[in-house]
This record gives sequence, structure tokens and C-alpha cells, in this order.
Amino acid sequence: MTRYQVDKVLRQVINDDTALEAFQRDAAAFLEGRDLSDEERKGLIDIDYPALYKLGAHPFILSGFTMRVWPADRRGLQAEYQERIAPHGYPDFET
Amino acid sequence: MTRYQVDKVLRQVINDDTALEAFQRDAAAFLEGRDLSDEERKGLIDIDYPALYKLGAHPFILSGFTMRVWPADRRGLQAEYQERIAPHGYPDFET
Amino acid sequence: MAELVEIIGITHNPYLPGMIAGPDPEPGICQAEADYARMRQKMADARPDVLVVIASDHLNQWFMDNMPPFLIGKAPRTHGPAPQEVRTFRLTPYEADVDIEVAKGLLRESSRFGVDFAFSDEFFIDHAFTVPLGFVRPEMDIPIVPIFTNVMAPPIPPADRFYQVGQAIRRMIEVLPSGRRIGILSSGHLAVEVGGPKSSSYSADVEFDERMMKLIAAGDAETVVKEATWERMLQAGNVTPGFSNYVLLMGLAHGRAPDAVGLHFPKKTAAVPYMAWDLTQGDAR
Amino acid sequence: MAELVEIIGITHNPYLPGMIAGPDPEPGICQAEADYARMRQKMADARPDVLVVIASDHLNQWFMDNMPPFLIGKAPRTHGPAPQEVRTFRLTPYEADVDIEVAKGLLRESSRFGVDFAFSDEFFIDHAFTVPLGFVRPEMDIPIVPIFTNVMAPPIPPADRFYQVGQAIRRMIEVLPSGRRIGILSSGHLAVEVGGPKSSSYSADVEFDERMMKLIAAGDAETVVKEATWERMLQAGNVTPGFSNYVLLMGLAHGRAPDAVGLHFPKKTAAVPYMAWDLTQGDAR
Ligand SMILES: [Fe+3]
Ligand SMILES: [Fe+3]
Repeated sequence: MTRYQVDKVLRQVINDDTALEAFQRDAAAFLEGRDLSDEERKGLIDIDYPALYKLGAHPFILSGFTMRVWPADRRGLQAEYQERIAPHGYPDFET
Repeated sequence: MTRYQVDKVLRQVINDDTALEAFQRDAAAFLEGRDLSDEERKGLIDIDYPALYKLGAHPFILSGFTMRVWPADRRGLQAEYQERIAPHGYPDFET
Repeated sequence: MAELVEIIGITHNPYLPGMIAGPDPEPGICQAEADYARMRQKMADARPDVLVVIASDHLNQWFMDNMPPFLIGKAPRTHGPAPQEVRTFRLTPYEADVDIEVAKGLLRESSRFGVDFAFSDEFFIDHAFTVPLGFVRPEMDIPIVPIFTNVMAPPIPPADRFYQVGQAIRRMIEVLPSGRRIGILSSGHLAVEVGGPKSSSYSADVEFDERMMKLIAAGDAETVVKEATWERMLQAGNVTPGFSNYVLLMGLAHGRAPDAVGLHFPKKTAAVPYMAWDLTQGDAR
Repeated sequence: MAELVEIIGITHNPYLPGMIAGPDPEPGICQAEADYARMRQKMADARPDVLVVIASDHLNQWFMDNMPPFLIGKAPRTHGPAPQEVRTFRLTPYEADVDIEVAKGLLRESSRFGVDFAFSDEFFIDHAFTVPLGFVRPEMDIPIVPIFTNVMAPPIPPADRFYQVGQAIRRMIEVLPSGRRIGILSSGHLAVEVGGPKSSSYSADVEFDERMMKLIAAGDAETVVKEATWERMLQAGNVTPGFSNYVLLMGLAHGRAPDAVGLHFPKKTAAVPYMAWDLTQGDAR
């Protein structure tokens, strides 16, 4: 049960500019020492939001996180986000 | 009602070594920007525990704070503490 | 004894203020603007001394490290929303005094009425508070008492608990020693999805919205409580559990049908509901 | 259905472990050691699969920025006490798994039984947990479920609410789907003063201690609830409200008299109480 730890990362990056900068500078270093599964860690580092969604990250902060850190052009990101997570339906996101 | 802010300072100094060092280095600077009355600010800077006690600081953390930051010889501090606050009885410490 | 003078429930959709202020609003948005202006007038007519505001926090502040189902804020003054909300939604800040006497009074009475409020001496209010306050009391001149509910981080309390807590708050108000006139303002959701597969640019479940607002209009709390399960709300849209705050309002109204109630479906955002109970003339229970 | 097999209440006096381990303990301390060894044996004999531990936090972790009256911890593992407690009292650390299934089960049932638990996925346990656990289960081999109560930051819930919450937890346990054998361990205070004018090196109010333990021994919850007001507890010593956790235990025992109960007054520290209800043979209500 490390879902809480994923949500905690998402929320720190959204709420705290210092955390955002640290995450963007070196995500792997930012995540070091946190109790995350390999899948969760990789999902966060790669900003692989469909993987994180599937693992039960809280959708509300996952989308906020993704919009905040997405490195490429954000036009169309909202639509792409919905399309790419759709196959995973509604995973349980209780921590 | 700034009693909460006093308690917050006491607790930070007890729990957080960085806060402790900052407080010990320059208490006035550590307290800057905090919503404290002049009396409270002075009480904290001077480690004037009877004054803080009288103002309604939480006794449990006030004594922890005092034992932690007392600059002089601590032998007999416990007894002296009790004696010096005794005249103030039991002030309300609800925040 | 304090006097409960008005209960109003509206949405806290953070896009709505911008849509209303924006150029060329569509008819559904104009309708929302008119409805909410009416709610503002209703609250003004009730002449409250204090607004008890019941709303949620969007994991901006309370998080799963310490997540209370119900919390009363009792710092002397508060403001909001969070900086990243201002950035995202271009919201207007709100600032107000907190009526500490009423906040502490409710907190102190709560155990007696079987409610376990957490309390906070240091907090801010997010858009769930600032948006409805901006609609109903843009003057920022009435002290508030914020009551935070957890509708975001499961497990959240079931609908019947929200109803019970509403009833209990009503009773607490009735025994408060202060002679204040108390208005209740609450915000919640109908069907909304954020961060899920469904688009958030229209109601996420028209059937849910219409059904629930019909039941609220009829004062049928029993059916609302039965049907507004976590599963049904989630199916309607993944943040729909914010609906729970309206259930709490039904409890505050002791199940009475509201005096004014409405629902509109703008084309480009979630449904816009309102509900109001006028209590200044006494409340037939 | 889970089965409640044992309820034990002792002190969390952080000086006690050192006094017991120290050279030449006085008779009162030897008596405490023997009593608490008996409590350890009792809990072992009850063969619990999980220990629900009800204790407080000394403003080490939960603070007045977000102070819940009752909180369930549900992270997979926990440890304690806080570093500054280890430093001050030279306490032995304690570590244990958390039985997440039972923790979540209690949390989920709580609303139905009228209790509003906050929850936490990230927390530690302070000496109020580690000291009694060190006495009763030094093996650290049984998963725990920590329930934190606010007895430090006023307003705290009144004694009758602690009693009701105890009763409610009992009912929640009875409907838990898990087949676990559940032991309850709780820690509190009798009369103690810290940071006030009275010395903390003996009971701060022998009369309070004797009176309350006599009432507990008789199973007279009604009188306890009536007499253990905030004012009376504070008069007995400024941290005496930790006594509230024993009132919660009386509720858990549905007001039945304990099977074992005792009180000793060592010369150099607060009074040492114990109380135990053996429930493995069924509980005559
Ligand atoms: Fe919302
Ligand atoms: Fe204690």
C-alpha cells in the first residue's frame, strides 16, 4: 500500500514551488528514499499519467500534477489525458 | 487571540532542530512576521517563562521549551520554574 | 440563543465566476448569474450576523496524513483561495474575519450532539469557500465560521452521516449562548468529473443531477440518503461526492422542502443548482 | 466477526521504564513492575491477533492547526517515540506493523455508529503508545491499530463522549468482517502535572486517584462521567485529562467492573494504575 506516497508526491509538486523545481530538475533524486514501488517510481519519473491512474493515484491531483509538469505542448493535453486513461476505467483510489 | 502562535513557536523549537538553532542564533529574527503581541514576542525572546505561562502558553510545551533553550545552568531549573510560575496559578491555555 | 435565519446551497464551480464575467455568456450562464444574484439578495434580506460556511477542501490543505471528516476553523481571520487555484482559475481572493465565539461555541457543543469536530487555529479557505462567498457576500463584511468536510479522500462519511451532522449543527446553533443571527452558506457539487475519463465540460450525469434536485425540492431526504451512495456518486462523476454537503443542508433544514430551488444546465460546464430555506419567519418542523 | 478478547489500561508515564530498569528500585516501583508483568501475561493469555491501542499524542505530531478528537492510523507500519522523547526520557523505541484491514474496517464502520474518526496514512506513535506497548508486548510481534485521542489541546471531548466512543468502538469491533481476536491496550493518566506549579514527582492529587480508581473498580461509569469534568481533572493536575482514555475503556467494557484493577503510589512519580477486563470467556452485559 504505497498509493498514499504517490499522492503525496503529486500534491507536493502541485502545492510547493520548491518541490516542483526539485522534481523538474531531477525527479529520481526527488523521489529517493520514498516508499514507492518500482512501477510507481517509474510512472512518476516518466510523468506516465496513464500508468499512475491505473495504479490508483487520486485523479483530482493526478490531473493537476500532469497539467503542472507536462514538459511538452499543452494544447490538447486535456483531451489526450482523457483518451489515454479511458481504457483503465475507474480504479479504486482509496489510500 | 495569538496564543496559538506562541504555542506554535514553542513546539517548533522543541521538535525541529533547525528551528531551535535559528531561535538560539537570533530569536527576534526567528519571530519576525509572526502574529504575536509585543508581550508575547518579548516573553519568547527573553525566555521569560513566567510571563509566557501567565499569558496562557500551553504548560506542557512551555516547560519542554524552557528546558530545551535555557541558556544557563539547568540544575535546579525545574524547581525554580515551579516556584516562579506558582504566583500565576492556572491560567486558561485554550487557544 | 442564536437564531438560524437562512440556509443556502450553491455550487463552487471555479470556472463559473470567469464564465459570468467573460464576454458573451451563454444563456445558461446568464441564468446562473441571475439565480445567484437572487441567493445573494436572500441572504442579505435575512440580515445574518455571521455566515457558517460548510464546504470542502480539495486536498489543498487537509491531506491523508491527517484527514478529519468534519473540522471547524477558529483562527481570527481567514483568506483564500490557494495560490495555485488563483493561478489556475483566475479567482478573486476573499478575506473575512472568523466569528471565534460562534466557532468555539459549536465546537464545544458538538460532543454533546454526537459530532466529533476537529479544529484548526491556522488554515486558509480554498475555492469551495471563496467561490460561493464571492457570489453570496462579495462585500466580505460578515464574519464567517468555516466548517470543512471531507468529500475528496475516501473513505468519506456516508450520506446519512452528513444528514445527521446537519441535524446536529442545527441543534448546536439553537443552544449557542450568543444572540447571533446565523446564515448558513454551503457549496457542493452535482455530477462532476475531474481527472477521469469523462469530460468536465458539461454535467457528468444529467440523470443524477435531475433526480437529486427533484428529491431535494420535495424534501425527500430519506430517498436522497438511500440513493446517494459512494458508488452511485462516483459513477455519476469522480468528484460527485461533493454532493454530500447538500445532504448535510437537508439535515440542517430538518428535512423540510426548500423555499427556493433550481437547476440549470449551461452548455460548457457542470450543472448549476441552488437551494434556499428561509427561516426568519420560523420553521415548521 | 472479530472477537474482543482483552481490555487493558495502564499508564504511559515515560519515567517508569527507567525507574524499573534502574538500580535499587523502591517498593512502589517493584510493585508496578510486577503488576505490569501480570498485564503482559494477561494479554498473552488472551492470544490477540491484533492490538488496538488507544492513546494520546503529546502535541508531538497532531497540533492545533488540525486537531482531531479521535484519529485512526492506517499506514502499513509505525514506530516511535519521537526523537526528542528518546532524548528526554531515554525510552526504548517500538516498531510494529499496522493491521490495515482492521484499521480500515473500524474507520468504515465508525460513521454508522456515530463516531467521526479522522484518519492518517503517515504518522508515528509517541510515548503514550510505546511505553504501554513496551510493558505489555515487548516482543513487537503483534500488529497494532493506533487510535489517537485528543486529551492535550482544549477543548477536548467531555468524559461522556469518551464513554460513548468506547461503546461505539466495541460495537464496531463486533461487526468487523475479519475473524481477528482483538486485544485493546490503552494508556492514560491519573493526576499528573507537567509544566505547572505542582511537582510531578508524586501523585498530583491522591484523592482524585483513589476516588476514580475506586469508581472504576466498581464499574460505576455514571459517577466517573459526572465527576471527571475538565475543571476537576485540571484541578487534579494540568495533564490529568489523559484520564479520559480510561473512561473510554469503561465504555468499551459496557460499564462492567474490571476483572483486575489496582493502584500504587510510588514515592517519586505519579500513581501507577492498572485495569483489565478478560473477555475470552464471554462477557456478561
Ligand atoms: Fe469541488
Ligand atoms: Fe501523557
